[in-house]
Amino acid sequence: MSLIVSYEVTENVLIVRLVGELDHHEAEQLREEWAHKIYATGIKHIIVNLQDLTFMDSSGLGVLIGRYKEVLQLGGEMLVCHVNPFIERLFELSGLFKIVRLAENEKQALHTLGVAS
Amino acid sequence: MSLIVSYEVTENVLIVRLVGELDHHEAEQLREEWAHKIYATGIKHIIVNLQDLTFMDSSGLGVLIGRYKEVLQLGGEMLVCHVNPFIERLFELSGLFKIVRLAENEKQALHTLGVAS
Amino acid sequence: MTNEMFLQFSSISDNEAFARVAVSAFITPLDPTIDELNEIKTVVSEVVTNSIIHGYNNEPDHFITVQCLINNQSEIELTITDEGVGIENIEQAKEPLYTSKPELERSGMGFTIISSFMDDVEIISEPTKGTTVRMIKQLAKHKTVSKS
Amino acid sequence: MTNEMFLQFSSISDNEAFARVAVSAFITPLDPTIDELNEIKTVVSEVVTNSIIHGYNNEPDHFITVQCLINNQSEIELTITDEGVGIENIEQAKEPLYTSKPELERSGMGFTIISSFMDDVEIISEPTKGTTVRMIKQLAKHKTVSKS
Ligand SMILES: Nc1ncnc2c1ncn2[C@@H]1O[C@H](COP(=O)(O)OP(=O)(O)O)[C@@H](O)[C@H]1O
Ligand SMILES: Nc1ncnc2c1ncn2[C@@H]1O[C@H](COP(=O)(O)OP(=O)(O)O)[C@@H](O)[C@H]1O
Repeated sequence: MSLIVSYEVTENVLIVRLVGELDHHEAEQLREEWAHKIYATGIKHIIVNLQDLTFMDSSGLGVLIGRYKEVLQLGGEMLVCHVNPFIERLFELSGLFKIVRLAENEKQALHTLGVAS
Repeated sequence: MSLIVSYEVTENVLIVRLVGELDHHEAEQLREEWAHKIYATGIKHIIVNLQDLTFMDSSGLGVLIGRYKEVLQLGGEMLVCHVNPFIERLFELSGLFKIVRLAENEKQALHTLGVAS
Repeated sequence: MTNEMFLQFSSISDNEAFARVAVSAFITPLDPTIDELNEIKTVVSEVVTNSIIHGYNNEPDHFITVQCLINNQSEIELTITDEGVGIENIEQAKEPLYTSKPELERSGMGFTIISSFMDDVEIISEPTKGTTVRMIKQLAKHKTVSKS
Repeated sequence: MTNEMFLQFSSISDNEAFARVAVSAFITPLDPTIDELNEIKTVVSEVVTNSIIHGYNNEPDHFITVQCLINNQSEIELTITDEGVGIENIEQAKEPLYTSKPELERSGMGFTIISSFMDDVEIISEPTKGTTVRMIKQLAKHKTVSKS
């Protein structure tokens, strides 16, 4: 019923894995923690793994867009992977794919970013 | 969220497997179906397998007691197996173990009833 | 801080599972143990079922209300009300094995289970007016006296 | 037969998940598809979140109500109400990407998602009085005109 987040840094990429439900209640905490990780680790790109995200609404979109803007400032980009069909519909609807690229999995996403894993 | 029931007859024993939640809503249908099985199959004893029963309340107790009374009329008995700690507490509280015997699994229950499986 | 919810629904048996899930979901942020959650689900099921069967004689066009208060992040106060036939003799109703509807295979164990699973139970009922069952449960990890 | 429920709860973000689960559990007997269930959960989440953040400015001591009607075993009518600040300009509020609270990282996509997931959406709001969002969704297998 709630959200569990784990972070991993590979070279200049922050991999964020979201497990559970991402709504407004969870978004508030995630936002702070995630923004802190970006600056504390000195990364440039972000890969978001949504494999075990069972729910997401527009508050979740807001957090993704907020972090996208941060890496954009750092000259980096954001990729999402393991997007289930329902979340893919949300992303389509909201135009998120205009700014965030889709990858199948973390490995492919790292490859796209030019990082060998 | 609802109840799935399967029946198996071994010699003169009716094995009833309850999967899901047994409340008043489910109890009404179960009662009819189960009572019908008892007479349609000509069995004498009942083994109730509760391995995958995730919820039960006093309406469920009522159904068990009702079927116990039926096999008692037939000179048989009732055993329950795979009783989880919470349902065991319900059975203790309600004195069900005074009339229904506990077994670990179906095999042990059949053995108790003198049926080789 | 107090968190509060009030729920009202049609007196049909489909809503027994609904009421259990709704109350469970409401208290989930308190992080109850599996046993505590099962106890709460069971008492909700018992009281709501009684309102449907006894209070409203299985008539589907009435309403049942469930109120749940969370006090001090640890105490659950549950109040379930119907405006049904009411209980003539509350002492008799509370007796283990007593049921007014043996033909429906009622076990008569509802109130016994409720008393055993909740810390405090109050039954307020008046014939032809309806029945309110008010229950309190303190979650274990916040209990001042440890149960061990 | 009509099944009906009415739910009222404190305006705190813990209750967003609660409201989703409660509505899901209520409509479960209709056997909705996974997509339909996700759509309903999402719109409940959007509207309840808006009442908390926008309607009540994140103040925890107000109430939100959710009413759900099931008509003909197939049509879901959801009405969510707050007595908060209300919406000045409803047309503007409905525009994709419009948000009055960009500082909270709102995406402004709530109403766009709601319109896309429900068959009919009505927003009734008056400044200082509050907001009601009434939505209707017909479940697919009962649709007279097939979507395919
Ligand atoms: N909401 C109610 N309205 C009217 N009568 C009730 C209500 N709840 C309980 N009762 C009465 O109390 C009796 C005992 O209830 P309970 O212990 O739950 O057993 P059971 O439901 O198995 O009969 C019922 O048989 C009924 O006569
Ligand atoms: N319940 C409400 N009370 C007051 N204003 C609201 C309410 N719901 C929506 N609004 C207004 O409508 C705008 C658009 O809502 P929405 O599309 O959900 O986007 P977001 O919540 O991301 O801002 C909000 O920014 C707010 O100004």
